[in-house]
This record gives sequence, C-alpha cells and structure tokens, in this order.
Amino acid sequence: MTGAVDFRPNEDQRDLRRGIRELLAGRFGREALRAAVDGPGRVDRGLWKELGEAGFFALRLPEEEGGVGLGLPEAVLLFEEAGRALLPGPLVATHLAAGAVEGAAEGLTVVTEVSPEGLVPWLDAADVVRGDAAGAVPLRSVDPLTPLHRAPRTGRLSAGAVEAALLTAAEQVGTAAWCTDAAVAHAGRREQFGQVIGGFQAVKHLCAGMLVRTEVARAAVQAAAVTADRVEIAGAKLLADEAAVANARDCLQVHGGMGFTWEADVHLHLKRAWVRAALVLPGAKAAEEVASAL
Amino acid sequence: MTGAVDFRPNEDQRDLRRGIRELLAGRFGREALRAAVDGPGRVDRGLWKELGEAGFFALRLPEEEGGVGLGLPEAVLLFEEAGRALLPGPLVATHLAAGAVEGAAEGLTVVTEVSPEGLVPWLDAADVVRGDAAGAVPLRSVDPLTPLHRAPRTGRLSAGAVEAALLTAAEQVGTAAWCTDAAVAHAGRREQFGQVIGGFQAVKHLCAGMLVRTEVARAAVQAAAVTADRVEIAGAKLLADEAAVANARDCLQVHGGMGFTWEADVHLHLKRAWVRAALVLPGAKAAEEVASAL
Amino acid sequence: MDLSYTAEEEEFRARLREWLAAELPGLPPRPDPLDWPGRRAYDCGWQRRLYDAGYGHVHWDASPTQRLIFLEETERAGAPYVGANFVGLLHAGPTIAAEGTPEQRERWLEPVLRGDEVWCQGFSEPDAGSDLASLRTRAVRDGDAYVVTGQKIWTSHAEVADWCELLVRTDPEAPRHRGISWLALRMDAPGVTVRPLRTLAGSTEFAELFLDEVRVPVSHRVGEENDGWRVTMVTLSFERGTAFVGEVVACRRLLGELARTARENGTWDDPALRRRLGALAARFQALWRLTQRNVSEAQATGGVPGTGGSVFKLDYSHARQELYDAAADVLGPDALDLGREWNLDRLSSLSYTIAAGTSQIQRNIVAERILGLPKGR
Amino acid sequence: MDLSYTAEEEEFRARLREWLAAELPGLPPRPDPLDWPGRRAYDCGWQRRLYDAGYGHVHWDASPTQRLIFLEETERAGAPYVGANFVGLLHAGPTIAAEGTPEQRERWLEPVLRGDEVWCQGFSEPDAGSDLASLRTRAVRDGDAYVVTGQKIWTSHAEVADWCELLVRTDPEAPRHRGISWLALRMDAPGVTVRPLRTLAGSTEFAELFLDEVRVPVSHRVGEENDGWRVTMVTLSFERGTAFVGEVVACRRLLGELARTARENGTWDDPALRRRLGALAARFQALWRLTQRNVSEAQATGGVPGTGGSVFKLDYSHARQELYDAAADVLGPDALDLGREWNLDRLSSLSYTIAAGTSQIQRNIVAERILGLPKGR
Repeated sequence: MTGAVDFRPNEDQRDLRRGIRELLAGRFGREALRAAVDGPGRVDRGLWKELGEAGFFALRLPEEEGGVGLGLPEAVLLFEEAGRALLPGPLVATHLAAGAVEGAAEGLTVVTEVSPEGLVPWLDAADVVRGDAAGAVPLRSVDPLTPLHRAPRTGRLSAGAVEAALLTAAEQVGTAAWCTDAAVAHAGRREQFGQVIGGFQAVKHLCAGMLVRTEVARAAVQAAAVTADRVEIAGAKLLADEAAVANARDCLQVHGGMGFTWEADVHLHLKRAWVRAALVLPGAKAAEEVASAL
Repeated sequence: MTGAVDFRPNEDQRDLRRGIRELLAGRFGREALRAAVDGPGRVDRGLWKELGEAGFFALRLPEEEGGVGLGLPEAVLLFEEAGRALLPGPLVATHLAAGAVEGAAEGLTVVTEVSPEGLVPWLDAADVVRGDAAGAVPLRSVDPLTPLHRAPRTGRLSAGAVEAALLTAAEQVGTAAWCTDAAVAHAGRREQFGQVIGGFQAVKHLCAGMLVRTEVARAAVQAAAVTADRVEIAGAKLLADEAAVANARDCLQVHGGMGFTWEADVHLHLKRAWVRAALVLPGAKAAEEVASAL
Repeated sequence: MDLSYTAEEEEFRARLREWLAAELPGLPPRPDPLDWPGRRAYDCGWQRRLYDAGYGHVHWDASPTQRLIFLEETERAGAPYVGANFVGLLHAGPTIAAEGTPEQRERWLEPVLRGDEVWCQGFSEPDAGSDLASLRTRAVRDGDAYVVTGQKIWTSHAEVADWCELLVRTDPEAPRHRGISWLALRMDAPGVTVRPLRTLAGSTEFAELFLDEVRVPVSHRVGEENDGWRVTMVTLSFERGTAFVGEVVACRRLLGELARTARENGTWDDPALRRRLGALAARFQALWRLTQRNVSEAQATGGVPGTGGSVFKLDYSHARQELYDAAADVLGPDALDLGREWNLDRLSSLSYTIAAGTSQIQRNIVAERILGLPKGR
Repeated sequence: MDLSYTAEEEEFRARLREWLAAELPGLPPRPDPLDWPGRRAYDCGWQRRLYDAGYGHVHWDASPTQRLIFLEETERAGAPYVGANFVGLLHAGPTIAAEGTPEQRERWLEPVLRGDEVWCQGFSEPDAGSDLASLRTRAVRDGDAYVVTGQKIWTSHAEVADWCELLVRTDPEAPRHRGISWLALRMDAPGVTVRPLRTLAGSTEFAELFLDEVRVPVSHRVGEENDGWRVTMVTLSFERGTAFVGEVVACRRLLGELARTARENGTWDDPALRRRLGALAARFQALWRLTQRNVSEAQATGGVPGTGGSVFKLDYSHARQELYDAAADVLGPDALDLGREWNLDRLSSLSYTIAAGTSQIQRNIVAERILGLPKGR
C-alpha cells in the first residue's frame, strides 16, 4: 500500500523551508520590516548575501556550477516564505539571473529585470538590469517596499518570464497564507459585543474562505512547479493573484479600523499583492493563456 | 417645506397595486399556480379576460381609446405584482399590443412576440404573433410555466423592445421581492441546532443581501419608468435580472434541501428569472447599452 | 512533492486501461434514467464485471493512489459510475468493514462487491437537515428487535435497494449525539413505505422513506447501541474524501466540450466569456491537484481522508455551479432548452452547495476544526 | 412616483447654479491636503460665503429635496465639500439643534453656520470599534464639572477643531447603552492631547485623542445624564441619511472620466472592461435613484432619514470599491502609481466597508430592523 504520487513536501523540502523561515524570522522580523518601510528603496546587502549563502539564489544551479542542484518545487517553497515575510528586493530576477549574471548566485549582485508589462522594480538599487530599461520613468509606487519604474511594455512572455510568473505566484501564496493567519489570530483575540469576534459566523466564514483560497492556490502553484507546464503556471498565477488580493482585503475587513492604519502590516501585503499581480502575467493574460489550451 | 420629487408611489398608484395584488391573490393563488405547473402550456382565458377588465393590458391606452390613460410608472407596479405571483402567459407582449391588435386591450386576444434574441414564448397558445416566427422550433423549456420556441435572432432593439425590457425588469423585481420574503419567512420558522436559522448570521446576511438587491433594482426600474430613458431602462434590466437570479439562488440556499424539491416554488422563480433575463436585453447587451452612453 | 507514479502504479493504470478498452464495448445499452430496475441491473452488472476482473474491491483495499487512478481512468474511458452501488461501496460497506462484527462483515460485504445487493442511505430527515444529530426516527427495543418509527428523506435508489443504512434514536433522553444507533434495515420489511421525491430538475432520483413500527433485529445493529454517531462519522469522512475525483475529471472534460461549442457558435470571440472559461479551467486543474494532495495525505495517514475534504468541497461545489453558469452563457438562448446537454446538469448542480453539508456548515467546519476559531453561531 | 421638481425647487436650483458660477472663480487656491490650518481656513471661508449668501443653513432648515439639489449642484460645479465643517454641520449641530437647551443652541449653532467654529467627533475608541456602546472613556462628576479620562480614535480635523462632540461613560454600573452621556469638549482644555494617526493611504486625516483628567462643565452636557446613547442615535441617523449624495454624484462623474481614459488608452476595446464600466454606471444610477427615494421618504416623515440608509450604504460602499478596482484595470500598470489620479482614492475607499458601521454590522441592522429576523450572533 505504498504509492509515489506524494504531493506533500518531503523531508528535505520541509527542512529547506524551515531553514529559510528561521533565517527570515531572525534577519527580517517585524522590526526590520517596519524599518524597511520607514527607509525605503534600499536593498539590505548583508541580508542579500546571507540569502545567497543559504542558497536562495543558487538553488536551481547544478551542483557542478556551485549551485544547490534543486528545482522549481523547492524554489516555490522558498518564495512562499519570502512572500509571507514581505521580503523586499528583486528576489525573482536575481534568482533567475543566477549562473547568467556574475555574483547573482552568491547574493553579491542585485539583479532586476524589465517585466513583460513594462514595469521595472528596484531599478535604482540594482547592480544589473536585464532587458531594455532605457527611458524608464519613476512611479510613485503604491507599495512602500517596492520602488517602481515604467518602461515601454514588451508584452512578450519569455521562458524566463514564465518561471518569473511561477515564483511570483509562490510569493502571492505566502501573502495569502499570512493574511489568513493574521485574520484568524486577530479574530481569536479581539473582543466586541462581549465575545471574541472569531465566534461570529460572519467573521468565521470570511476566515474559512481565506483558507480555501490559500489551499487551492498553493496546490496549483506546487503542482505547476512539479510539471513546469506553461499553461499550468498561468493558471497558478491567476489563482494565486486572486487569493493574495482577496485575502488581503478580507484580512483588512476582519481587522476593522485597526487594519486601516499605517501601523498594521496588512496594507503592505495588499499593496505588494497588487504589484505582483501587475508585474508579470496579470489576470486577463493568464486567463487567456489557460483558455488558449482548452 | 414641501417638495414634489416624491419618488414613492402616490395614493392612486398604491390603490392600483393593491387592486391587482388582490385580484391575483384571489384568482391565481398557490393552488392555481401549482395547477398551472401540472397542466402547462395553457393560457387561462377567463383570468386573461379579468386582467383585461382590470385594465392590465389597456393601462397605457388613452382614455379616449378606451384605455386607463396611465403610464409606465403605473405599469411597472402592475408587472412587479405579476412577477411576484409568477403569473403565466405573454403578459408583456399583450400589454404592448393593446391598441394595435384587436382584443388585446380587453384581454380577449392573447398576443405574443418574437423577442430580439429569437425566443418566442407561448407560440402555440397565442392568437396573434408579432414578428416573424416562421420556422420556429419548440424547445423543452426549462420553465414549466413558459413554453418556448426558437426563431432566428433579429438582434434589433425596437422601441417596443425597450418597453418590453422595462416591463420584464419589473417582473424580475417581483421575483426578487418574492424570494426575499420567502427566505425571511422560512428563516424565521425553520429550526436547526436548537434555534430558528434566521438567528444565524450566515442566514441573516444572505437575507440582508437579498433585500439590498431588491431595493436597488426596484429604485432603478421605477426611475426608468418615470424617465422612459433608453439607457436607464437598460441599466434597470441589468440590475433586475441580477437581483432576480441571485435572490432565487440565495432563497434556495436558505431553504436547503426543501428548496430543491419540485414542490417548493422557489425553483419556479429561478427558472422564470432565467427566461426573463434571456428574452430581451440579456446582461452583456444591457451592459453595452449603458456603457455606450458613458 | 512528486506527481510521478511508481512502476507498479503505472502498470496498474496500463492494465486497467487495457481492460476498460476491451470491456466497455460489450456493455449493454444504458437504461433510461427513470427506469429504476433497469438502472439497478445495469449498475450491478457493471460491478460484477469489475469484481470478476479483480477491481470489485478497489474502493476498499487499493491504495489511495490506485483508487485515484481507478476513478480517473474509468471516468476518462466513459465507464459507468458506481450508480446504485454508491452507498454499498462507499458508505455502508466501509462502515461495516470498519465497525462490524466478523459475522456482519461476512453477511453483507461480499454481496455488495459482487453486485448482488444494493444499499441505500436513511440518514436525513425533513426536520433534521444540516442538523443531522437532531434526527427523530425512534427505535424502541422489544426483545431481540428494535421497533422503528419515523421518516427519512433524500434516500436515493430506495425503490430498488435491498438494505438501508439507517440512523435511529435509541435513547431519547441522551444528549443529541449520544442516543443514536446505526442499523441495517431490510427494505422489504413490513412497515417500510417508499415514496418517490421529485426534485426541481423534474426527476425522481430521491425518495422519502416512511417507517411504521418496522422490526429490525438487534443483530443488525453495527457498533454499540447509542454509538451510531461515531460510526456515522467514519462513513461521512469517506464521503468527503475522494468521492469527487470522478466529478473533477468530468468537469475538466466538460470544459473542453464548452470550448469546442464556443468556438463553433462564435461565443469564443467574446474575451469576457473566453477568460471566464480559462479561469474555470485553472480552478478545476487546481482542484484536481488539491485532490491529489488530499489523497497523498490520506495515504500517509493510513487511508483516512483528512479535513482537506471540507476545503475541497467548498470550492468545488461553487466552481461547478459557476461552470454551468458559464455553459449557459456559451449556449445563449439554448440554455433555456432542457433538450440540450448541460442544462439538466445545471439544475442538478443547484444542490451541490446544499447536499452533504451546506456551504455554510462547511465554512463552520473549516473555521472551527482547521482554523481553531471558537464554536459560536 | 414623480421625479420632477416644483417651480419653487427649480428656481432654487437655478439661483444656486447662478450663484455658484459667480462665486467659485473667486475662491482662493485649494490648500495642500496636509496643511491642516490651511484647510480649516479654506473650508471655513467657504462656509462663510454660503452663510452670507443664505445657504449656510441648507443642511438644517431646507427641505430634503432642496438639500439634495444643493448637494447635487455643488458637487457638479466642483465646489468645496463641507470639509472641516462636516461634524459641526452634519453631526454635532443637528444634535444640539434637536436636543440642546435654548442657551446651548444660542452658544454653539451660529458659530458653526458662520464658519467660525469647527467641531470634531470623539465617539470611536480603540477597544470599541463596531461595538460603540462598549466605550470606556470615563467622566466622573466633580462639582459643576465632569473629569474625563480616556482615549478616542478616528477623530478627523482634531488638530484644528475648537470643539469635540464627546461620548463618555457617566455610569459604569449601568447596562452598556444606559450609562453614556454626550458632552461638548473644548479642544484647548488642559489634559487634551491630539496625536495624528497615519492611515494606509499614507495621510494623516485622522487623529487619536488622549484625555487625561480633562474638566468639562456640566453645562456642556447635551441631553440628560446617561441619556447620551439616544442623543447619539439622532446624530448617527443623520450620517446614514443623505450624507452620501455628493459622493454618488462624484462617482458618476468619475465613471465618465474612466470611460474617456479607457477610450484614450485602448482598454475600452476590451468588452469585459467596457461592460464592467457599463454595469457600474447602471449601479450608481440606481444608487442615485435610491437616494432620491430615501429623500422622498425622509421628506414625508418630517425629515428623519429612515432605515433606507443602511440599504444604501451597504451597496454603495461595495460599489465604490468595485469602481476603483475597475479604474485600476483601466490604468493597467499605472494603477501602481500614486502620482496618478484615483489611486490614492482607491486606498481611501478601503475603509468604506468598515467606517461608520462595517458591512457585517449593516447586514445585521438590515436583517434585524428591516426584515425582523431575530437578534443573534
């Protein structure tokens, strides 16, 4: 009675995830997050190097090239953790540049990329820019943790862009999961009308819906990482975008007025979710991509 | 401190509504409704004539032509009542034929019309068919109370079709309101887990949503009846269709298993709502019509 | 995370696929949906073929992955569903296997596997919908029998069933969940009346069951007296586990058909509808992956489906209703024609957010049992 | 059902329109959104112009229809909002007018109408969000004064206000709603500290208010001691009445701008987006009609807004959020640019389903007070 279709992360994968989670908890906890919000636009080079040493960028390089020799299934676990922690910086572009741009794999070079939608995150802070960012103009970014420029839209979806879509989707799952946890924690603590609000059906059902979106999106992202199928990745991006944005909004609703303050972290997740959704393979395009395979 | 923008029905209008409601309660109560379901496809000529005598069809004919001399604002009140009662037969087409087709105003002639979408209700039972129904083929109608044929689609939206859309929207408001009332009544009666289910927030909030949809759609329909503006009518049809279909589904959900039986009336409202939505100015077309005026 | 199969599993799939290809052409024609005896004979005949080929036991003894492969391949090949054998194979059978005495297992299991005996389910009652534990059908001990009186509803295949798995109240004084017992009822026992129940789809796939002082031998009780609620939960967890695998495969096939029809009738040119179909395809693909994950977890925990079932059912039931709404938009005015494919299925799908636990109840389960939010209202 | 206006009302509209056309060009430039004293001066200056022209009283004495016309025309002409005078004109003022003594009306109303004094609202507390009645700020009687200690939140214009309408608990032993009183607090009284509160939109339009043994004369209590809850409900019913008229007019104007932008940048060619804008236009048109109906009802019942306000607010708050989501899709990548119109408004709109009663609370109100469903959880 054994079977190999085991969709759950295996022990090595769980160790890897635990490792990055602990690294982030130690190096990018809540204080570091709020410090980054207060002094935005800078990549923490020390942390970047530590990520490099932990194999975050070199994860999928072959061992003979100095990499960790793992694949997309492991990468989406790491990027989900990065998304959950709201880790700033052009993580996806640097990860994809490992092996192609010197120093990227080690976390010594910060790499950004012009997205197919013509958005360039972290242009000023990056050492290397992939793609044509000539004439890019700065935006007043909605996300205090992601500086943005606009360049002409290319529209093309390169093979790299497909992987970027998947890793970005994994970050969205991290946000969806964080929002679920935060809403449940708040609902179990905040009292109104003589009881914790988590006892009210209206709040419980919001939280249940958040979990459902997270689980469906996570299954989609992890499966797409295993198959690396272009259509399955597009579908995963679509579901992960929806889960991240909808969960951030529901999390805000559960938090009530507290969630509307700058001090609460939920708005940072919502804004980042909007950025990630727009950066690569936004909703309508992802849906078209899946439809084209029907 | 008096003002004339009085959007509420005036006393005459309330009397008119009360009159038709009482007529329908007496002549088309629940037993008659279920009898019509069990023996479908027949127009009750006696009731049709009574409707004619009550001015249902001649309502908007000038008094000098033997009509009641009223307008669309009064007509939408009557059609909301007809929709609430699920009154069968080509009511809209016969009403619109009053003055143009002999006997229509008096309820002696049953008139149907080919809808712009190419649907013909009550083709076999009607005395007169307006539009080209040549080659129309019968469908196995989803609504047991509305026999349907399909003819070639014309797509054109004549002035008559705009009025048909408004009166059909008024019927949809009737369904939306009936479903709200039925759900609230059931929720206040049915006990589960030791209390009436209307005490559970999940059920209460479904019911509240139903009322909101009904009120918004009713305001839209009544205002469109006053202005007779083509764009406002399209918007009203869109909102009324959505309210009728969504409320019927929520009503079914509140009723649980009981709502899934043939014996419950809620499915008759859902099916009729689907038919009315498809007959004239279906959702996408109505939305385009409103958008075109932006 | 691994979606590949072992050589052994791939061989299981290949053999099954080969067998299906050889067997299906020889099946008798499908009976009319309203011909209940015909449907019973057809479904039981199919179960007998499975049994003879060594697949009769697949829902019970095979690994979750093998069961997944079985459901996937039979659906893909267009093989018959479990049909009339649903309760016997997926509800009553597993319950008896897990909780019955050796004599009970001996008596009842083999006939189910061979397609000789059909079971139906007598759980729901008109006044106990979502609140199953409030059931009122009473069983009073009289010597070596229970005397059962009450009413059940939503019993499928009741007209042609041999047995009914029945929940009754044996201790009216005990708290709600405590006084319930699980009985096997012979459907031809005196005092049993079956009345067909018409649904809004116009069909009579369900029935009401009236029980008027029906005698059930005490030896037909599975599990201890008053322990029926726990026994039942075992059954229900099976229902919420992998029971929907075939349905998800069917939905993915339906999406392909919808796209084909839309390309033919021109609605594919409407980007709004096209993207909606794309989004639904993404969702059902994800639900398929979620099923695989639930099966992985069930396999790891020894075959017991976890709470993932509630998460799955919540999204699946709404997604499937949205699928038929999209189908209606592809069909346009033809969506009003019950003579066209999908429209009757659309009506049936209206029960998905209600049956086997309403979406409201499922959300409570997810919030309380998985997220740990307090019980409340 | 009549949507036409009397000759008198049409004349009111024509005169107002003429006055606005003459007056608006002479207004000083709008101050920076973060320049609070500048905003106060601008808003009070505008109120003074209204007062001098005979419109200062329009929110209080005019018929609901005239008020509707006033709000419609000022929004259409792009005139300033009530701004810093919001609480004085629409909350505290009407409360004092209805419940105050002749001396209190004499003291407080005229300065509000003339734009001389600004009020803010001290209702919400950090631990009493939706559950306003659980407020904990305490007022202890000491001679002819109350000594007030506690904390308020979501107080807008607090930095520049002269007065604060304050809810305090005067009887801690009484049931929740019973021990509350309504006080007028001087903002420069010793012990009052204002701390700006930054919202997720990055702005500081709200503040926290810290009260440390602040002395408020007993003569500044409006209504009886411990009767503040009832007094407050009068105020809140004003808020939920026609307060949103200008906003609905603004949304309809925004839809026109969106359509223009969409036609310019090509997104109008996407039927999905185009229909979404059409559907939103239908919805805001209906909300406008619903407002007119609510006003008709208020007029008929002597000016008191009915429960229609909850119905309106529920749909409006969600529709407006959907409007900004559609705006984001029109803008595409530019939706991430706070330098572009609408994007800051989108952030602000996130509070609409929370502030002044969350959508969850509004649904309770609709279900219980309008539909008569039982109180529960």
